[in-house]
Amino acid sequence: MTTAQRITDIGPPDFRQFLPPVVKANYGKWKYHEIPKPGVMVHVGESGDKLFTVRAGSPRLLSTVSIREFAALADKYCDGYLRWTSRNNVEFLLTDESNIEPLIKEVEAKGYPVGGTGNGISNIVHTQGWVHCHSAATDASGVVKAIMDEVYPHFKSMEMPAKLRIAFACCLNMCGAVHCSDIAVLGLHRKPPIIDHSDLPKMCEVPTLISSCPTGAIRPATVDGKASVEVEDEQCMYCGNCYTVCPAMQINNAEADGISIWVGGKVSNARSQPMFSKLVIPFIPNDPPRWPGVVDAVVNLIDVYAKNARKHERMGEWIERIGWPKFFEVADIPFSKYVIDDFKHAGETYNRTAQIRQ
Amino acid sequence: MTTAQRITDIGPPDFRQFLPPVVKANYGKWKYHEIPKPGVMVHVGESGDKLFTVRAGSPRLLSTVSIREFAALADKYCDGYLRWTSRNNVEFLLTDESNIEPLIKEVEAKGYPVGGTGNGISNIVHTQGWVHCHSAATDASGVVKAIMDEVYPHFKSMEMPAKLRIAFACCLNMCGAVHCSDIAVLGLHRKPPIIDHSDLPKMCEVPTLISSCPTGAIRPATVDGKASVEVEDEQCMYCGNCYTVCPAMQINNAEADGISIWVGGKVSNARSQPMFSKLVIPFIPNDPPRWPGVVDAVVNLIDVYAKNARKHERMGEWIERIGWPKFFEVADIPFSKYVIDDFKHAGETYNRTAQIRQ
Amino acid sequence: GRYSDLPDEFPEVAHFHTIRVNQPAGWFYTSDALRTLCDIWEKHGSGLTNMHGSTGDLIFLGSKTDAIEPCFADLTAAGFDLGGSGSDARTPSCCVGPGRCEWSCYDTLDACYDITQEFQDELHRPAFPYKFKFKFAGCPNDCVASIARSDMSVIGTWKDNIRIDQDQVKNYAENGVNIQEEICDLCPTSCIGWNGATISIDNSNCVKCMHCINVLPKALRPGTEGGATILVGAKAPIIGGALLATVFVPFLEMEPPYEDLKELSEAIWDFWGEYGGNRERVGEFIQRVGLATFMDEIGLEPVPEMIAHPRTNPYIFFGDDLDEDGDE
Amino acid sequence: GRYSDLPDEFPEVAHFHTIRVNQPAGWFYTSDALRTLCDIWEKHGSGLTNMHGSTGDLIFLGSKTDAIEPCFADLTAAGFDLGGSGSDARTPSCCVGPGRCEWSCYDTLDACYDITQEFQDELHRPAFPYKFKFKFAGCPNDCVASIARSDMSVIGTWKDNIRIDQDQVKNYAENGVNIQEEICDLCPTSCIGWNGATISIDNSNCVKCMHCINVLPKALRPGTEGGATILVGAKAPIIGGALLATVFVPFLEMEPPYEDLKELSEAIWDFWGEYGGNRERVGEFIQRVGLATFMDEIGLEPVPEMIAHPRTNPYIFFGDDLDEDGDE
Repeated sequence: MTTAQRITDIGPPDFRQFLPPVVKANYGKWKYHEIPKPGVMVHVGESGDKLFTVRAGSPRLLSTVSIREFAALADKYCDGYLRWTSRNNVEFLLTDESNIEPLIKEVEAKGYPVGGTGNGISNIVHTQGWVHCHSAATDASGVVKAIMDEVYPHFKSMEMPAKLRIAFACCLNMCGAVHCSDIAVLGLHRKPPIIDHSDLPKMCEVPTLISSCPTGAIRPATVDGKASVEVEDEQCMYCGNCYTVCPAMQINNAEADGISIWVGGKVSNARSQPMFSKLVIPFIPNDPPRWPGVVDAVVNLIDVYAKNARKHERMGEWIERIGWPKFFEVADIPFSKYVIDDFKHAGETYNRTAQIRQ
Repeated sequence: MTTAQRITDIGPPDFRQFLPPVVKANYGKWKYHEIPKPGVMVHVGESGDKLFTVRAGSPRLLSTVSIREFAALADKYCDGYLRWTSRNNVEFLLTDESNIEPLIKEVEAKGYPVGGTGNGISNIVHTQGWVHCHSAATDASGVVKAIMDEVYPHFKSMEMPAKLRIAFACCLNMCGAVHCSDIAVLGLHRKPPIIDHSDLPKMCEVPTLISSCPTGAIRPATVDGKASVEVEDEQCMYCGNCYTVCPAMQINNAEADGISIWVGGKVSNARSQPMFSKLVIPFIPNDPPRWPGVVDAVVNLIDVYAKNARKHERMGEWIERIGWPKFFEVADIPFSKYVIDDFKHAGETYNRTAQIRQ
Repeated sequence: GRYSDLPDEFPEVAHFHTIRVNQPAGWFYTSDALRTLCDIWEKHGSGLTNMHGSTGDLIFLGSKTDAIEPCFADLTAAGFDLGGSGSDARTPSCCVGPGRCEWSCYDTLDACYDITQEFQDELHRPAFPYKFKFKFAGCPNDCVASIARSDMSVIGTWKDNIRIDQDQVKNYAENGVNIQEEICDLCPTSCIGWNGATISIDNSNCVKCMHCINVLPKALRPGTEGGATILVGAKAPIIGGALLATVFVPFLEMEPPYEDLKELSEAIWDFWGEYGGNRERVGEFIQRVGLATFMDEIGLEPVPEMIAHPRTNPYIFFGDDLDEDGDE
Repeated sequence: GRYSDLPDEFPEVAHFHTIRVNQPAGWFYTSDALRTLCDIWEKHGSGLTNMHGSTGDLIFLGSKTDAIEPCFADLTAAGFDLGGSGSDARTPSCCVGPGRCEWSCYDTLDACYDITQEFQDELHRPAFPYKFKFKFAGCPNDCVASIARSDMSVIGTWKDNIRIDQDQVKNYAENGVNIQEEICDLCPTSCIGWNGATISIDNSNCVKCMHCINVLPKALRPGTEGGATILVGAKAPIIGGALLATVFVPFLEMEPPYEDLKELSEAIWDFWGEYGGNRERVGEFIQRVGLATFMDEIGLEPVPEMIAHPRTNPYIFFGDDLDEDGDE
């Protein structure tokens, strides 16, 4: 795909050219940091130098107009230096402490909340959803906005027992670490794909298609004399991977598609080892534009956690301490047969001890 | 298989006819117990009645001569009442405290050690071995005797951090809970079966034989015009299950057969949940009549555990506290690739955290 | 039955059959009963035994084919019967229970005897896909290893509070037991407190692990509302890998005639008997069909106590049943 | 590339292609750089972006087919290049590291930039069975979720002792931090003691979990002998189920030019590239061939740190190699 005249393989620009002078001066020689207030951090170098950070939430989906706004603010208050975080927050990097409050005022005036630090709820990492994904079982930005509008106070404060990380993915592909989040909101299909036997031979490689199925539910078949496939419905769990490799396997279904809720995952190695999120609510129907069912479920989980967990205890650590039966009870979530694993290593998730709270 | 005149389905005798009067009187109304000395227990009823128990080790493989000896001792000291334990110990049930010492003297004079109580090492549960098993990869009674001769002092004392349970099985069938023992000694075959194609059609059902293989290594084959099977050597891990269902699949191999050592299992729900034993020494060659390699390995594990574990800590609980890397180090056992799981749920045993002692 | 590969070289052991005699519950004997058994076995067999086999039977090792029926006749005349073998209910066994142990939360001896008598047909006439073992343990110490070795594991537990004798606790403390370190710090749910004079237990978080009771037997005892946790499906490795038993019923009353336990056993046998593969233990069958499906089929409501944790994978088979809250 | 199913109804988005621009390490920008990128994207595309994509790239959302090459030309002229897509090395990403964080145990920014430059060919020319992601985290807090989201997870750690400023510890204690409850009681290996005035750490049992350091940033810091733990094979559920990364190298020096890391990556790519299936992530491949076999093939000595615990099943493939002590 390369051509003679084409410049290529130059890689990204060297990050060093984008580092503020205070960072260059104290690079690798930082001593400690503090969080004077939500959304504001100060990092102190062994030299005594101070770097102030003002963190603002962004919708991730940004137009050049918004980006230019951030750039202008960076010029005005930060000598043009800023960065983004792994959770899609914008961070303004200041050296002049007196610029912090005016910057915050101006950032928030433009509608970007300052916060997301410490033991609060940071930005929700999320996927493309209906904006730009073929296999989305639900929207992303729309649901995330509806949730954050309610969760907003926790972005602006630091009164959780520990960090609480929410992630959102619009289908099982899980672009994003939703499988290891305190609260994961995941779009699900619930119907097998509908096969377009006329397009399929043109658009898809049958062997690749067959091997794309985690459960081997797709078999070769000849339909109207054309080489196509058939799906063993009982073996299909609607992951949509076949649709990803072959557009003729339509998986989207307006009625059946919706959202599931998972809890207790973490990626940090702090205290407990990293954990996967576990399914607690198998299905909530899509309900645009404000998804009240999903919002209520997430808010309930946050409230129950905030009320019951001990200081520094992540969602999953709290649940492991009190036990899953107690969790379903205090969270007032009905226990569903669908949360009982039946995939590859299901047996490892069965309860194999007489240690039970009676 | 029943016939008209034949008495059948009467079941075992009612245990009640074998209970000593003191047991009948205090049945279900015991208050507490104490272990005044190794091998001696006193159980006190709410009535104040006392039942004394003297526990003696037995080889499990008993002739009627030995059984009559026990019966005679029971008549002389216990009004004829005695029982056996799940670990093949004999328990004499006394009410007259003054009979304890004379009984102990006489029992031990006959060669049966009194002990096996509290935080010591009780009798080794074991299988048939060369005495009476077709698929034994090693002897049972012989190895167990060799081990117990060394471990004997711990049977007679109660100075372990906690109970330490040793179990022995002469092949993967594991007749006995060796898979959940503090120390498990397990016989292993290491060569695929040698097929007797002339006997096989006479003696075995091919479909049953094929389905008996955990790894699907056995395939139908026609040999010299007769319906037989072939074994995919790379898929065979020598479990011998095929030999169990078909004597024409000879699995025993004098050179290749031997013993493996497993640690850290428990069945009790006390403190930690029940745990499987884990492989630490994949292979020690058979070395009758005294199996010095196996005895040394077991003694080393006991010594290391006794020296390092905290009070009440079972072998597996101790290892989990210090971590497996530290265990292999302090036990001075070379880490072998064979201890890394590669069966069904192997992935669940990989280390998936950055929490590491450096 | 067992035959030698070399009958001509070793005619004495050309056949060396095993006879499994169903032991009395709790392995209680009298000297007379033992002598009767010895008489029978010296008359018909080698005189060699196992006291006892792994499943619990008294094992007569080594007799000729033609000696078996007469031996059996003498055994039944003396009030003994054979244990299970082959693909059937195997001989149930149990811990000493209320016969001697203050921790027994139900009558393991009676339950074992009752179940053995109730299921004589299942015990003597192989009609299952594979063996099925009952083991009865009076408390979570599980002295018969039921959670590791039985298809149906009945483990005693209790609903109410641990009984405490504070004076005895103090006695232990004064006699060298470090209550904080040996008891409180080792409690799996940290539900025990010690103020130097008395201990306090948050029984709502007690998981009945027995540790504190084991260490302080004169001071602590299980509660009085006894029953059992029912776990199903333990087995040794062959062929699908070793399994520990899975919780089916967190708490079951264990009063004679044990109807609930019998009905549960029969429901399991019906489903497993119909769909289980040849030599497929019930534990392996559950792994194959899935716990939720198994519970559906035998009519047990799924409860959180059945699982260590909910699924981590999103491969949920909703089937045709698209209920909107996932609450079954 | 992305096309609409309904090009006639929605001509404006008949094509709506995505361009992945390789972000600067640590997502550091200047306002000038941002404006340059805006100029380019307004000229060639929709003006819509993701800041940033899940892998880390700056994503230009929505352009026509014929606009892509000119857009690419302007990007490279401005010093930017494309990120990875398809079955190749994906764009590496990293945490802020030494740029701002006192906990960074190695230079995540430099390592990320160096590896990205080193593997431009692997990044731009799909030659792998499937995608392969690098993520660089400066400490075990893993702010880039590398252990859950990358095929090659490089997590900072240290060999020596945690640095302690006892005066600052006392300060925290005096200002409301309950050292015993919030620090000692939450230490996963209970290796921290507190006597009311100073804390003591048994560093030989410290697993570098970061909790105490996280809570007392002014008092505690990681040691100075920094490096990284290398973990391999994390992925999302499709298709074999989600995986967390597995420890390959407990401690690796992380000094430029990162030769060891590059050699390990290439060894993995060689074996996986030859035997991995189409769209089989390296983590799934490891699950399929087994960790021990994989280590053999890439030439890593097996060490206990690679596993949570040894096997519990006796199905050991000794193969033809019958060494007598099992020590390889």
